[in-house]
Amino acid sequence: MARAVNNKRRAVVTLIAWAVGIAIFFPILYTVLTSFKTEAEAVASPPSFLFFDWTLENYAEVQERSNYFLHFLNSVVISLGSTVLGLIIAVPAAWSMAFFPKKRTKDILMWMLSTKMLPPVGVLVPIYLLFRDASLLDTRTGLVIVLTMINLPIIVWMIFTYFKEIPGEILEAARMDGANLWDEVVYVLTPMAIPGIASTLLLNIILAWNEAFWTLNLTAAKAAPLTAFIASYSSPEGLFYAKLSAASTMAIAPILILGWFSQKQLVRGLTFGAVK
Amino acid sequence: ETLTIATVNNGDMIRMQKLSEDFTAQNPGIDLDWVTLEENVLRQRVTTDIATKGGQYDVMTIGTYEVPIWANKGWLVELADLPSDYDVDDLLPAIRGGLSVDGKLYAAPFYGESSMVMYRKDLMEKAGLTMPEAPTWDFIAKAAKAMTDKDNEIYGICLRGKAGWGENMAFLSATANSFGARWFDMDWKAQFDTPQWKETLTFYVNLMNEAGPPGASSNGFNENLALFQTGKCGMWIDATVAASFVTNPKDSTVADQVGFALAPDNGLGKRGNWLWAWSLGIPAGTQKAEAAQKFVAWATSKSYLEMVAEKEGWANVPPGTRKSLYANPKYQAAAPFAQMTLESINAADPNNPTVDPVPYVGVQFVAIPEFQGIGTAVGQQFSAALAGTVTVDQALQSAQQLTEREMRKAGYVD
Amino acid sequence: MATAKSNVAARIMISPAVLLLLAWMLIPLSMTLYFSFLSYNLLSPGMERWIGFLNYEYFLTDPAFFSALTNTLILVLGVLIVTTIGGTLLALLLDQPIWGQGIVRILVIAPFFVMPTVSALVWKNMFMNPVNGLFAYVAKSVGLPPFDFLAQAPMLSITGMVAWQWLPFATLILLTALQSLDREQLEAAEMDGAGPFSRFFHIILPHMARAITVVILIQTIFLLSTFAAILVTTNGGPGYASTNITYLVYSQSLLQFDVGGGSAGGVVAVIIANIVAIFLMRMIGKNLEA
Amino acid sequence: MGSITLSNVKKAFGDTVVIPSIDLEVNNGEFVVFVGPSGCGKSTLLRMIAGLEDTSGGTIAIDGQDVTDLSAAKRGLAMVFQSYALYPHMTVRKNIAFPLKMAGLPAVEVDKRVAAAANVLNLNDYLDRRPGQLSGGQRQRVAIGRAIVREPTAFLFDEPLSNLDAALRVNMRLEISELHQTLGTTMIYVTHDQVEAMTMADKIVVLQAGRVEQVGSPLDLYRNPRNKFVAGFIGSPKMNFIDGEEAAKENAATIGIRPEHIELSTESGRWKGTVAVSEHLGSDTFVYVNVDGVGHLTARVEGERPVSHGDTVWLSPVAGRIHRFDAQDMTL
Amino acid sequence: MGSITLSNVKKAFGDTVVIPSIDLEVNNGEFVVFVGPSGCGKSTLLRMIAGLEDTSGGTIAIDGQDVTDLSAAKRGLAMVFQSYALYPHMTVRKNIAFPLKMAGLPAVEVDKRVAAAANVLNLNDYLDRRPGQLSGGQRQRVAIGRAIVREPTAFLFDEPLSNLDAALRVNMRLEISELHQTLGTTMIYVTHDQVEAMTMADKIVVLQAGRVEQVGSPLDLYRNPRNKFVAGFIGSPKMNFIDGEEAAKENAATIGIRPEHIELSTESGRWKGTVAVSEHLGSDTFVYVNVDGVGHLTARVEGERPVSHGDTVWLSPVAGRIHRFDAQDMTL
Ligand SMILES: Nc1ncnc2c1ncn2[C@@H]1O[C@H](COP(=O)(O)OP(=O)(O)OP(=O)(O)O)[C@@H](O)[C@H]1O
Ligand SMILES: Nc1ncnc2c1ncn2[C@@H]1O[C@H](COP(=O)(O)OP(=O)(O)OP(=O)(O)O)[C@@H](O)[C@H]1O
Ligand SMILES: [Mg+2]
Ligand SMILES: [Mg+2]
Repeated sequence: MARAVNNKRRAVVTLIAWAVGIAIFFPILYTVLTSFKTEAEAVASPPSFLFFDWTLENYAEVQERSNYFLHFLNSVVISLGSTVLGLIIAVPAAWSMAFFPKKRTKDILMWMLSTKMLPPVGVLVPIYLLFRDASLLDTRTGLVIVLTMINLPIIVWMIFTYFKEIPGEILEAARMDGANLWDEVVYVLTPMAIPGIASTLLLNIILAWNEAFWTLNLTAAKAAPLTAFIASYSSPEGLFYAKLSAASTMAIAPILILGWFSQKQLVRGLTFGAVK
Repeated sequence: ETLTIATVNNGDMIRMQKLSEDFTAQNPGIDLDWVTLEENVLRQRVTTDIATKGGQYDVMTIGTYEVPIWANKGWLVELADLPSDYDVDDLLPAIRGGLSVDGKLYAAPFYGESSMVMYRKDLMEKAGLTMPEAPTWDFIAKAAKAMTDKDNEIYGICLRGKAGWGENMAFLSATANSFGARWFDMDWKAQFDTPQWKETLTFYVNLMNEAGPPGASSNGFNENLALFQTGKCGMWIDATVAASFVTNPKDSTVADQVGFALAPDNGLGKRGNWLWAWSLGIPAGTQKAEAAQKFVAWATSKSYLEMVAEKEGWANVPPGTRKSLYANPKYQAAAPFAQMTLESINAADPNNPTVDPVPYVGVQFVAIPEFQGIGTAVGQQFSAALAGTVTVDQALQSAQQLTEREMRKAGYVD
Repeated sequence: MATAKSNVAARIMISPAVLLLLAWMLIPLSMTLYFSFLSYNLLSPGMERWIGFLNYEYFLTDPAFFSALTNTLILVLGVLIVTTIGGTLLALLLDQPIWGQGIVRILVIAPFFVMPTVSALVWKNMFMNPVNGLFAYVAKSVGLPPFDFLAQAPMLSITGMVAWQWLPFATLILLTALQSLDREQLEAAEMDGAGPFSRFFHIILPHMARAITVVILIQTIFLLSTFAAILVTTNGGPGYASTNITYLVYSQSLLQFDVGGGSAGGVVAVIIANIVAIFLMRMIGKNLEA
Repeated sequence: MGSITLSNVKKAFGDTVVIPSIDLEVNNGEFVVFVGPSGCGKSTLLRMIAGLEDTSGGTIAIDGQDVTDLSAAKRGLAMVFQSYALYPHMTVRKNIAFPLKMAGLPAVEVDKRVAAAANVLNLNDYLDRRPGQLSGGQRQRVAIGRAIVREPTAFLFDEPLSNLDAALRVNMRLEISELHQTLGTTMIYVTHDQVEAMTMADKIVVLQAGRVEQVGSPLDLYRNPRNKFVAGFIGSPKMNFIDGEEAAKENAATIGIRPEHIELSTESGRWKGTVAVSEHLGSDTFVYVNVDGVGHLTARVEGERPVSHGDTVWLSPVAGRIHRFDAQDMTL
Repeated sequence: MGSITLSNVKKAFGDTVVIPSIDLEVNNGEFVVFVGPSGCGKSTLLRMIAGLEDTSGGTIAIDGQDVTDLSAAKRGLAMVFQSYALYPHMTVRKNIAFPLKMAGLPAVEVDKRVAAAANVLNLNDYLDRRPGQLSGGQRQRVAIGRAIVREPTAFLFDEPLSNLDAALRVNMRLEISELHQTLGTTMIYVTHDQVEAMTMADKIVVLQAGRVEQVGSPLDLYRNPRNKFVAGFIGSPKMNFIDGEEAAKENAATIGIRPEHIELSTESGRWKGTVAVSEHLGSDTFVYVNVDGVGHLTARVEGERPVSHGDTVWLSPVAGRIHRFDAQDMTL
C-alpha cells in the first residue's frame, strides 16, 4: 500500500539523489572523459570536462601496444569458467544444507566463509609450487581452479540463501508427482532458483573479473586476464593519464556494462539472506 | 617454438615489442609472447619464477642488480654463443662490467642509464645563475631556492621521494656516495648512524622542503617526469633516459629549454650518479635457450639500433649500451644529451662506489638478495622523513635498527 | 521432509564442496606452516634450514608489525563505518520515490564494478595528486594550499578510496533490506506518534540490523586482505603509515622474498583473521538466527 | 469524545478516482463497520481518516475540528492493521509502550498503563516475549494493546481478524466487542466478512466502488436492504436471486429469498427440484437444489434432514420474506 | 482401487513421540477427514501415508500391499498442499502435466489428460498463465488438477482451504465434494475446520496427541461422541459443558448441551441468567448468557430475537439432547 507522495517533495529528493549519484559516479566519468583527451589536456589546469578536442588516439595506442582481445578473452573464460564450476559444486551443497539442515549446517557454512579470510599472500608460495608441479602456471585451467576455490564459499552462501526461500513443500509436491531426486533438482529446484543463480553468477563474475592477486601472480602471457593488462599501464614511464584512462576504461567497460544491464538481477541476489 | 618474454613497460621496451616483427621475419618458426608489466610487478614475477624454477619465461628483462646475484647462483644462461657481428667489445665497459661475473656475460644490455641534472635554462637565467657542467650540491641548493616560485607552481628542484629501493633509495644511495656515506662498512655493519648519512638526509629533506613540490614523498620517476614536462620543476636529478622525454616536444611543454649537467658532488671524489641497465637474460631452466639467445642478440644488436633510428629517428634509439652509438655523429646531432649521458655512465663505478671501501658491488644498490627488502624498508623511513611524519634523526635511527636486524637475521653479522 | 534415503543423498551432495575447500585450506596452509619454521629465502634456494620460532620472533618484533595491526583495524573499521552509515543514508535516499530512480541506482552501483587497481590508480593520479589532481585544483581555486593526501593522511585516503568501492555494495544490500520493511509498520509507528527520527531509530534501523550484519561480515572478509589499493598508491608508506598486515606479509614474501618470514607473517595473519572471524560469526550467528 | 465527520471526501490516485465523494457521520462511541467487495475503497477511506493518506478533496473533522491537514501522529487516533504491524524487534511490553514513549510519558506512568492494558487483554504472561514467539491471536491482542494504551479518541481497524483461523476469529470478535462495551470509544472497523459486520456493528456502511450504498444497523440492512447489492452482500449463505417468470409473478424484475427463509419439504411446495449437494452440519443442513426454470437455490434447514444428492424436494419461500427489486436493482 | 491400512504405525522425532501407535482402515472410495487440535499429528500422519516421512514403526499398506519402505514417488498417491506448492516457473498447463511427464507418458496422451482435467476444474482459460497470475481459488484448483490428472489411487489433502478467504472456502469445499462424487476416488483430508469436516466427510477421524479418539460418520460423531473431547470438538458453536450440581442431577460428572439444543425464553425455563452478548446474524442469533451456579452458556436461536446485553432470560435444554460424561470424560 504505497502512499501517494506530493510532487514538490519528490522534486527535491530527486535533485539530491541525482547530485549524490553523480558525485559517486564522477571518478568513473572523469576517467572515461580523460581517456578521450590528449596527454597534455589530461593534466591541463584548469581541467576541462567536455570542451576539449575529443580524440581516440589513446585507444589506438593502447590497442596497438597490447593484445587487449587476448586479455579480454582470458578474463571472460576465467571469470565465467570459475563461476560455472563453482555453481556446479555449490548447488548440490546448498541444496543439501537448505533442505536437510543438520545441527552442524550453520557451522559448516560459517567455516566455509571463514576460509575466505585466509590472506592470499600467506599461501602464495605453496600454491605457486603446487601449480608449478602440476603444470598449471599460466594456464586458464589453473586460474579457473583458484578462483573457483576462492569464490566457492560466497557462491554456496548465496545459493543457500536462495534455496532457503523455496518452500520445502514444492519439492515434496514434486516427489509426490513421481519425480526422483534428479528430476526434482533439474525440473523444479534449479528453474525456481534461476533468478538467484543468475545473480550469483553475476556477482561472482564481477569478483573474478576484478581479482588481481592470483590472476597476476599465476599467469605470464597465455592466460593473463585484464588485470595483467592494467598492470602494464599502471606506471609507465611518465604519467600518461590519458592512456591510463583509456586502458582503465577498456578494462572495466565490459563488466560495467554487464553489471548495468543486469543490475536488477544483481540487486535481487545481493541480499545474502540479509533480508527476511 | 614460442618464446615468452617478460618486459618492463617503458617506452623503449614497448617500441622493441612493436619492432619485433623484424625478428620473427628473420626467424620463421619462432613466435613471441609478450608479458609487459610495471617494474615492481615484473621484478616480483620473474624473481618468483626463476627462484622456484617455474619456467614460465624464456627471456627476462632484469637489471644490473639481479644479474650478478642470479649469475652467481647459476640461474642464468651464459651468453656465450652470440653471433660474430654482435661485437661484445662495443658494449660500454661500465655496463658490461655490471652484467658480467668472472668476466662472463650473463645478460645483454638493452639500454643503460646513469643519472644527471636536467634543468630549465630559462628559469636558471631568470634566477641570474649559470649551471656549471659539473655542479656541486651547494650550487644546486642555491639555484633551487632561487628558482622556486611557489605561487606560480614553480618548484626549484624535483627529486624522488616515493619509497622503494629502486625509487628514492636509488637517488639517495647515489647521493650519499657523494657525501661520503655508505650502506655498510667492511664488516657488513649498517652505517646510518654516521654523520655522513645524517648530513645527506638533512640536506635532502631541507632542500625539498624549501624548494620541492608538494607531495614529494610520493613522487617517483613518473611523477617527477610529469611535473618537469608540465613546466613545474626548475631542476630534476634523475635517470639519463629522461632526457629524451623532456626534450620531446610532443610530450613536453619545455622541450626547448632543457639543459643538462653531471650529477652534483661534494668535492669528495664521488658524484651522486648511479648506473643501471635494463638487460635481457635467459633463465637457466628454459628449454628454448638457443632461440632465446637469438632473440637477445637481435634486440641488443647494433642493427637493432640502426633499425630504430631508421624507423623512429636517432633520438629514440635505446641509449647507454654501445660505444659506437656515442661515436655516431648522427646520434650526437639528434641527441643533445648524448655526451652528458656517456660521461655520466662512465663516471659511475659499481665495483668501487663509495669514498670509503665497502664489501659490496653496486652504486645505488647493494648486490645482495636481502637488499630489496632492506632498501625498501629504509626507503619508507626516508620517505616518512620527507613527508615530515618523523624527524631525520628518527628516520636514521629506525633505518639503522631495521638494517641491523635484517642483516642479523640473514646471517651477515651475529 | 527428511527420509532416510534423502539424508544419505544430502551427505553425498555436500561432500565435494566441503572436501575441496578443506583441501584448499589445509594443503597450502600446512605448507605455509612448515615454511614458517624454516630460514627460507627464495633467492637462496637450497639453503633452507630449521630455525624454530625465529621467523615469528622477527615478524612479531618487527617495528612495522604494530602499525600494521593498527592500520588493518583502522582500514577495516573505517571502511565499515563509512559504508554502513553512508550506505544507510543512501539507501534511505534511494528508497524515496524519485524520477529516474533506475539511472541513479546505476550511477551509485558503478564503483563496485571497477577493478581495485584501476580505482586506486584513478584516485591517486587524477584526484589526490597534489599537483595535477582534481582535488588540488579545487583547493587552489578556492585559495587553499593543495593537500598532499597520500603523504599527509595515507590511511585516511586509502580508507576513502576503498570505501568508495564498497559503498555501492552496502547501499544495495541495505536498500533491499529497507524495501522489505513492512510499510504498515512504519504507518503503525506514525499512528503511534513517532516522528521521522523516531521512526528511523526505533523501526527502520532495528529492521536493518540483520542486513547491516551481513554487510559487515562480507566486507570484513574482503577488507582484511586489502592490498592492491596500498600497493598502487603508497607502497605502505610513508614509513609504515599505510602498511597493513596483508601488505606487510606481501612485502616480506614478495619484495624481500623471505618465504620463511612471510610464511610466519601469513600464519599470524591467519590467526588474526580467525580471531576476527570467530568474533564476527558470534555476532552474525546471533543476528542471523533471530 | 470521538465523533468523526466526513464531508464530501474525495480520493484519486493520479487519474484513477477511487472515491468520488463520500459524506459520513460517525457518532461518539459508535461501532461502525465498513463492508464492501475487495477494492471498493474501504482501506483507502480508513487511511484517510487515520491521516496516512492525503485527501484529494473535502474535509475530515474529529469532534468538530477540521483535521484534514493534520499529520497522522497528531490526530489522536489509534489503528490496528491487518498484518498487526507489530515491531518484531521489541518485546510485547515495548511494543505496547511505544506510543507512550513517543508521547514522552514518564516511565512510571508508562509501566502503569502497559500493565493495565496487558491486564485487560490477558497478556500478562507474554510481556517479555517477542512478537515472533506469539500465536496469531496473541499478536492480534498485542496490536490492540498498542492501540488502547494511549486512550485514543477513536480506534480504526483494517480487517484485523482476516489473518486468523476460523475458531480464533470467533474469539477475537467477541473480545473486540467486549472491549468496545468496556471502553465505550468510537471504533471504525473494516472487514469483508459479513458475519463480523453483522455481529459487531452498531452501524454498517456498505461501500461499492467508492460510493456508500447504504448505512444502517445490521438488522436494518438484513431486513430492508436498499438495493440488490446490499441484499446480496448482507447475510450468509447469500440471498437467492430469481428473475424471469417467477419474479414477474411478484411484480418485480428480480426477487430475492434468503436460504433461511426457504422451507424444504419432501412432499410438496412451490418449486420442485433435485438436491445437488446437502451439507450436514449437525445443527443445520444446507441444501443446494437445482430447480428447473428458476436455477440453483440454497436452503438452510435447522437440525438434521435426511436429504442427499439426487433426492427430489420441494421448496417454498416463507411468506413476507420475499425481497423485490426493480430493473435498476432498487428495492421496491 | 484405493484402500489404505495403517497397522500399529508409530512416529517419533528423535526422542519426541508424536504418534504412539495408530491403527486405521480407509476403505476404497471413502472420503476420510482427519481433525484434531493443532500439533496433534494430523499432518505427520498424512505425510507418512504419502511417503514423505519415514515411519518409526508399524506398516502402511495400500490395496493390501505393504508400501512402508516405498518412496513417495512410487506409492501412486497424489497430494494437495496447504500452500498449493505449485511450480511458480511453469504455466498452469505445465504444472498439471508435470506428474505425467515424470511418468513418461507420450505427449499426446499428456495433452489429452491435461485438457480433461482442465475441463473438470474450469481452468481452460488459464492454462497459459503462471501461478503468480492466478487468484487463490484458481491456484487451489490447479493444485487439485495436478493431483487428479494422474488418476492416483488416493488423494491426500493437507488443510487445502485454510489459506482462502471465507467465501471462497465455501465454494471450494463444494467443488471438492463434487469432485469426490464424480471421481469416486479415496480421499484423505486434513483440516482443523470442523465445518469442513462435517460437510465433506464420509468418515471423520478425531485425533488428539497422536491418538485416535473416535472414528465415525459426521452425524454419528455429532450425535454420539465417545467422550467429552470429541463432543467439544465437533459442532459449532461449541457444546456447552456444565459440571457440579446440575450435572449431578443427571447422574453425571459433566453434562453437555449444544447451543442449538437450548431453548431461550424471556419468561421461564430451567436456568435463569443475564445476557452478556447477543450476536444478531439475521438468520440466527447467538446469545451468550451468564447463569449463576452454572457458568457461561451459549444458545443459538433461529431468526431474530430482540434480546440484548443485560436482559434476563431463561434457558432450557431440549429433552433427550443432553450428553452425559463420567469423571474420565467418557460418554455414559
Ligand atoms: N497507492 C495506490 N495507487 C493507485 N491505486 C490505488 C492505491 N491504493 C489503492 N488503490 C486502488 O484504490 C482502490 C481501493 O483500494 P482499497 O485498498 O481501499 O480497497 P479495499 O476496499 O480496502 O479492498 P480490500 O478488501 O481488498 O482490502 C483499489 O482499486 C486499488 O487498486
Ligand atoms: N520435523 C519435526 N521434528 C520434531 N518435531 C516435529 C517435526 N514435525 C512435526 N513435529 C511435531 O510433531 C507434532 C505433530 O505435528 P503435525 O504437524 O503433524 O501437527 P498437525 O496436527 O498437522 O498440526 P496443525 O494443525 O498445526 O497443522 C507437533 O508437536 C510438532 O511440533
Ligand atoms: Mg483493504
Ligand atoms: Mg498440519
